[in-house]
Amino acid sequence: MINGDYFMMCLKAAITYIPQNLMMSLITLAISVFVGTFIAMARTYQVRGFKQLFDVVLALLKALPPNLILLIVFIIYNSNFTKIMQVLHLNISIKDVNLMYVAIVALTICCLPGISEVIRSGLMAVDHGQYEAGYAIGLTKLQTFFHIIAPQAIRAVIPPITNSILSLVKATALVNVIGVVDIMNGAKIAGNTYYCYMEAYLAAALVFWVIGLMLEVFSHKVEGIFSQSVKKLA
Amino acid sequence: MFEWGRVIEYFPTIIQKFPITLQIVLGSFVMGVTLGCILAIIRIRKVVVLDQIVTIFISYIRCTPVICQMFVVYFGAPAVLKSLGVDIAEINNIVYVLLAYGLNMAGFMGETIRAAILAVPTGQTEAGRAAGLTETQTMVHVIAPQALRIALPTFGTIFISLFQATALAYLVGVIDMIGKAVSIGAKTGHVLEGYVCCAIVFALISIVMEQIFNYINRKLDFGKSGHKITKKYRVAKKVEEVASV
Amino acid sequence: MSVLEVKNVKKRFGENVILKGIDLTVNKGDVIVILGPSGSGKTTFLRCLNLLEKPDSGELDLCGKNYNLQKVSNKEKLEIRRTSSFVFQNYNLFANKTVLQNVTLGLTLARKVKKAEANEIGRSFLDKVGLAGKYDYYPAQLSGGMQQRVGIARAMAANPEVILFDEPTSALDPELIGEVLMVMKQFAKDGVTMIVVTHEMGFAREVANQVIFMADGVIVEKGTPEQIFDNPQEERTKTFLKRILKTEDQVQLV
Amino acid sequence: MSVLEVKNVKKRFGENVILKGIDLTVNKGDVIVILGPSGSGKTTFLRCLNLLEKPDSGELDLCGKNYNLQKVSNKEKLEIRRTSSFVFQNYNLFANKTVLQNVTLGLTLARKVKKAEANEIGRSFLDKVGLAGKYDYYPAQLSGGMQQRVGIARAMAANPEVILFDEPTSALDPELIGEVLMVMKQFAKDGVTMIVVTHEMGFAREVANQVIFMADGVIVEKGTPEQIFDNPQEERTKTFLKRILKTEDQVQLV
Amino acid sequence: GCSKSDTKTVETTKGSEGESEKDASDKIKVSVGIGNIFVPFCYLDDDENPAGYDYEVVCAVAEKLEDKYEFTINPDDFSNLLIGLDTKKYDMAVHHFGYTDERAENYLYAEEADMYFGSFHVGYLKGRTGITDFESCKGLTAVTTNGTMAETILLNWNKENPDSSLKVEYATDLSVIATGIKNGLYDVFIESEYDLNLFNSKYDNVLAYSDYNITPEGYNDGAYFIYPKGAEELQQDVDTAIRELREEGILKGISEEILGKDYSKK
Ligand SMILES: Nc1ncnc2c1ncn2[C@@H]1O[C@H](COP(=O)(O)OP(=O)(O)OP(=O)(O)O)[C@@H](O)[C@H]1O
Ligand SMILES: Nc1ncnc2c1ncn2[C@@H]1O[C@H](COP(=O)(O)OP(=O)(O)OP(=O)(O)O)[C@@H](O)[C@H]1O
Ligand SMILES: [Mg+2]
Ligand SMILES: [Mg+2]
Repeated sequence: MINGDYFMMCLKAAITYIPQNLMMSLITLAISVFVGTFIAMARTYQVRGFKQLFDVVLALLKALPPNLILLIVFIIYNSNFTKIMQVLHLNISIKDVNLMYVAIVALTICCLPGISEVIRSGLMAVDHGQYEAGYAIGLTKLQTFFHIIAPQAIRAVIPPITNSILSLVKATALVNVIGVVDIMNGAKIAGNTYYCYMEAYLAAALVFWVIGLMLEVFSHKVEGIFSQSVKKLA
Repeated sequence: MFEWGRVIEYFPTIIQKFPITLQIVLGSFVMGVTLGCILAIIRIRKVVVLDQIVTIFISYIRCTPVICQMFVVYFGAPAVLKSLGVDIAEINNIVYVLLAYGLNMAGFMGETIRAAILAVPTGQTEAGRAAGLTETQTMVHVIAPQALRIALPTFGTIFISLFQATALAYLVGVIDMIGKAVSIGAKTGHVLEGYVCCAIVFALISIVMEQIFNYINRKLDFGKSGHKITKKYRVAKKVEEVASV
Repeated sequence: MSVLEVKNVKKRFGENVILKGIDLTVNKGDVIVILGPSGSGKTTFLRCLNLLEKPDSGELDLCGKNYNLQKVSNKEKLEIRRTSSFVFQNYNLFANKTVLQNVTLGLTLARKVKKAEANEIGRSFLDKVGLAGKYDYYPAQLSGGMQQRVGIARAMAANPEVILFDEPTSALDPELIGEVLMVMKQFAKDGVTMIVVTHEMGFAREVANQVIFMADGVIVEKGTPEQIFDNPQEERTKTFLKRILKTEDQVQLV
Repeated sequence: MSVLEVKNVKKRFGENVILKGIDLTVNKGDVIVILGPSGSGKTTFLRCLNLLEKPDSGELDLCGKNYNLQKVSNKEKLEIRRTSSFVFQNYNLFANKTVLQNVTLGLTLARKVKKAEANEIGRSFLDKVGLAGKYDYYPAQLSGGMQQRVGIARAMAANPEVILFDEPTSALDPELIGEVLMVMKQFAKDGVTMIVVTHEMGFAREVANQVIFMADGVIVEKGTPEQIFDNPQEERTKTFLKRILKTEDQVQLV
Repeated sequence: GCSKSDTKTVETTKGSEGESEKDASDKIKVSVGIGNIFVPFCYLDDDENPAGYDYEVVCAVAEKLEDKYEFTINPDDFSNLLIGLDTKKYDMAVHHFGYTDERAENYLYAEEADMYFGSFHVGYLKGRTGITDFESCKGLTAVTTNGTMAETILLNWNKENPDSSLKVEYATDLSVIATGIKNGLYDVFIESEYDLNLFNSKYDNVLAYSDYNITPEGYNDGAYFIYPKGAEELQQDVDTAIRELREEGILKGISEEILGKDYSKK
């Protein structure tokens, strides 16, 4: 029922898109973590105004279907790019910009609420006494955050953020809506030559699975490193 | 490109599909929770062989896109059913959708439930045992209600996100709200407005659901946020590692 | 007549041998206090008696029935647990149940007592430990001392032959220790059989009829409180008591 | 010469007025013990002194500088915290730092001491509290007593004018209390100025030169240990001491 | 015509008589997988009943063959149809399929097309000049949809004319294509004349297209039903039916009604 040659063809196509997929995921992750941490801090430190604003914005974002976000971002980008470049007197054509970056913006919007939530719970998992001990020895809020809180929060954040990364890697399959090809659609485009969709799906599933397993192993390693300080002596 | 007029125009047609979306969401949620409990218990008890199978299953569910899972169910299930002598022509496609999302949910719920059960302090199990309760009695009367409370926020998030996730149902010919938006888009070329209709409905639902989950949360409070007589415990605080989804 | 008799209880965790063969005979109405340095296996021993830990070997006579601890069936486990009760250091009240439900749960589920009757029993024991009127509170709404008293009421309500206490006051504020010890003293006077792991020397001296000093998984010395506290024979007992008392010296100055 | 002087410290949480105007003068080398029932505001008072809680009003003179506690700037906060140190009930060691790093972090970051020098200071204080050789352990790998001694070393290393202790031994096993009190006694003898919230009466009697009894957010009575323990004037002081002693009676019998 | 009732089984007007003559169980069951969102060829109408040109043709065929076969219509997603053939879920797949040799290796193509795509043209933003045939598009960015005839033509051109090849971008959503063309992200959109006109009707006539027919010489521009290998009997029967329908002018009628023009002949 499954043709080995076609499977290999689809697999090869899927594999060629791994770098693109991972790059999209990584950049999205980096931006989301950066912005997400900012939002999470505003919410944990109860910065007035920001907290309420983010509460509402995040709740709204959660309700938007990902495809809608992708389309809106694409259309806004597309309709305004040339105008903005003209205003800035830059000689960049819309075609020179990789659509991948548009996809990244949209994906960031999609996964920002989740990641920010994960980071916030990580920050809250750190005992309040740790903040106080930092302040009590005369550290500033920022020093306390970077030297004491963040390193401990990272450990608590790794397992849930691994989940976020996994769903992010999978979510890149959506970006074909705006014409960016990823693992899933790379395999399907290859499968289209022979109408061998069965092989295409299987190849994509295999690639995703392997990536997922490697991510899980990696996250365990990292978690191990950050857990050293809490391991009791035997 | 975008016109509110079309949102208003499409809205009635799309809202008609709400029951289908709800059916998929509720069906797969219930199936996910039920199956998830079983998976969680298999993993916690480390049942031979089954434990390994469940681990692989959960890994597949976690790591691959739903569309791949849907595809396995859509083409795998009929083969299995056929061999069992069931007339697959009689089966409504929504069954495959429920099955696919139900299994997907089970994978994620299984992990959530497992983490929640493990997060209930072991002292609670021991107290149950020491009081002479059987394992099942301890689970039902003591552990489950407390685990439910821990898992509830995650359940809420998963439940709300499920409304979006059902988008793939149209791939097997079941038209739910998002499917309707897509098919209107195919016909008129304007898919954006259809999605906006869905977003409006989903936003309303998520607000309502939030209220409902808050209410349940309060019900399951067990006096934790009520008035306390002392706040002080000498026992060093145990860091609870709640794995997550 | 001995209510409980254990012989040769052994327990290891991986490489570490924690209990190296403990024997103990408890007669009806006995109050036995177990002392010993941290890590000596006191908790493990109590947990083995209630099968919260599975001993590697050992024999238990409980109310005339004999059990081989190495291979107790699930049914025997339930039997043993329904004949003895356990009071935990951290109370371990059922967080999702009210005070009254905590006390009655074992009755209705494990002993099939009717609900109305169980409630009556429950209320009477809560009254005894001074918690009349707190029936419908959740554990989280009570102070530590109150929680531990609920723990004791829960243990007592099961009408056990023997109650096992594992440092019942060590998680409590100094102010709250008194109320719990008082309740325990009262029950001891009423003739309840108890095995108590505790560092409360005053309690031991006043209430115990046997004090057992454990170290490194063996019983080093046992005797009446006077024998152990005033005239210990073994070097390890002396060192331990000296160390404990050095801390408490501070208080004696008052 | 007074190192620290506060006047009229007030603090409320929502409706509840916790501190109703506390005044305190501390001279160099003083050891001041604060006693009082649970909830009387002892912890809150100490936390206000270190600005872990923001007082609603009050004035603080610390080393000749005057601060209006109601509106301290961030800079003043850091200044105050760098002149005083805090030892927590639950140690609150930095879980992600080794023992040595716990002690040096405040030096290198808050006081800009060079790393090598900070390590030297850190090691010498760890040696003083009996933790030579544990420099590279993580807090989770130490017993409670050791953790608290690290907490004291951390507080001392900052070379503060005054150290605030909030029930430094109440989270410890009885066996481990002694070692921490010993360290504190040693520093007291060395002339370190301390304000200590504790229920360890022996310590208070031996080391304190002033005992303060707080209840319901006010200072009810103060005096030398002898005055307070042997001859309390106020009814509330008497009741409190009686209740505390009833618990400790048990121990005195030994 | 075809009944639009809820049952997926196609009942024809003569169906009831047919059943009385011949027991339904004697008929060969044919499970047809057909696209569900491909307007106007095979899609679900507002009441979720199958509709479109291909669907009507299948109905007409079913009616013709009702004595021998009982057709069941299963609307499904495009990529599921072929897997459905592999897994024997479907006996026949209908989705306006174009012909390529590669695909013919795996599946049995009908010999008779149910319609012809007509001519393919290069579409571009209205007002733009200088675009006529493929050659004139050298180096430009062409947007296409995966799995269409237009894609095949485009890729073939690139393969055979590497020196004057076009840059190929994929998009699944037509509104993305419309926005992209309007804002210069894409230069050209290659489609059949019919599709280009449809596109224009949806998106404010953004496109212009040259008269030049870019369909290569001798190119097979038919749309076919597809069967699993070995289903020659069914294929032959259906082909015969289609041939008859074409000769009777019924296909022309359906085409004019649904597509607005006769695409039933080459
Ligand atoms: N589940 C377990 N797995 C491995 N080792 C254990 C376990 N439970 C206890 N131990 C070890 O067994 C030894 C005895 O522990 P136990 O709790 O019985 O001592 P204890 O006398 O009650 O001490 P404490 O006074 O501190 O409560 C300790 O060294 C402990 O580390
Ligand atoms: N952050 C807070 N918010 C609201 N109320 C608080 C807060 N911190 C303390 N309180 C309340 O202030 C009162 C005094 O608390 P505090 O901890 O200062 O008492 P304490 O004398 O230290 O008691 P203990 O001996 O139990 O430590 C208590 O009633 C407590 O509930
Ligand atoms: Mg113990
Ligand atoms: Mg306090």
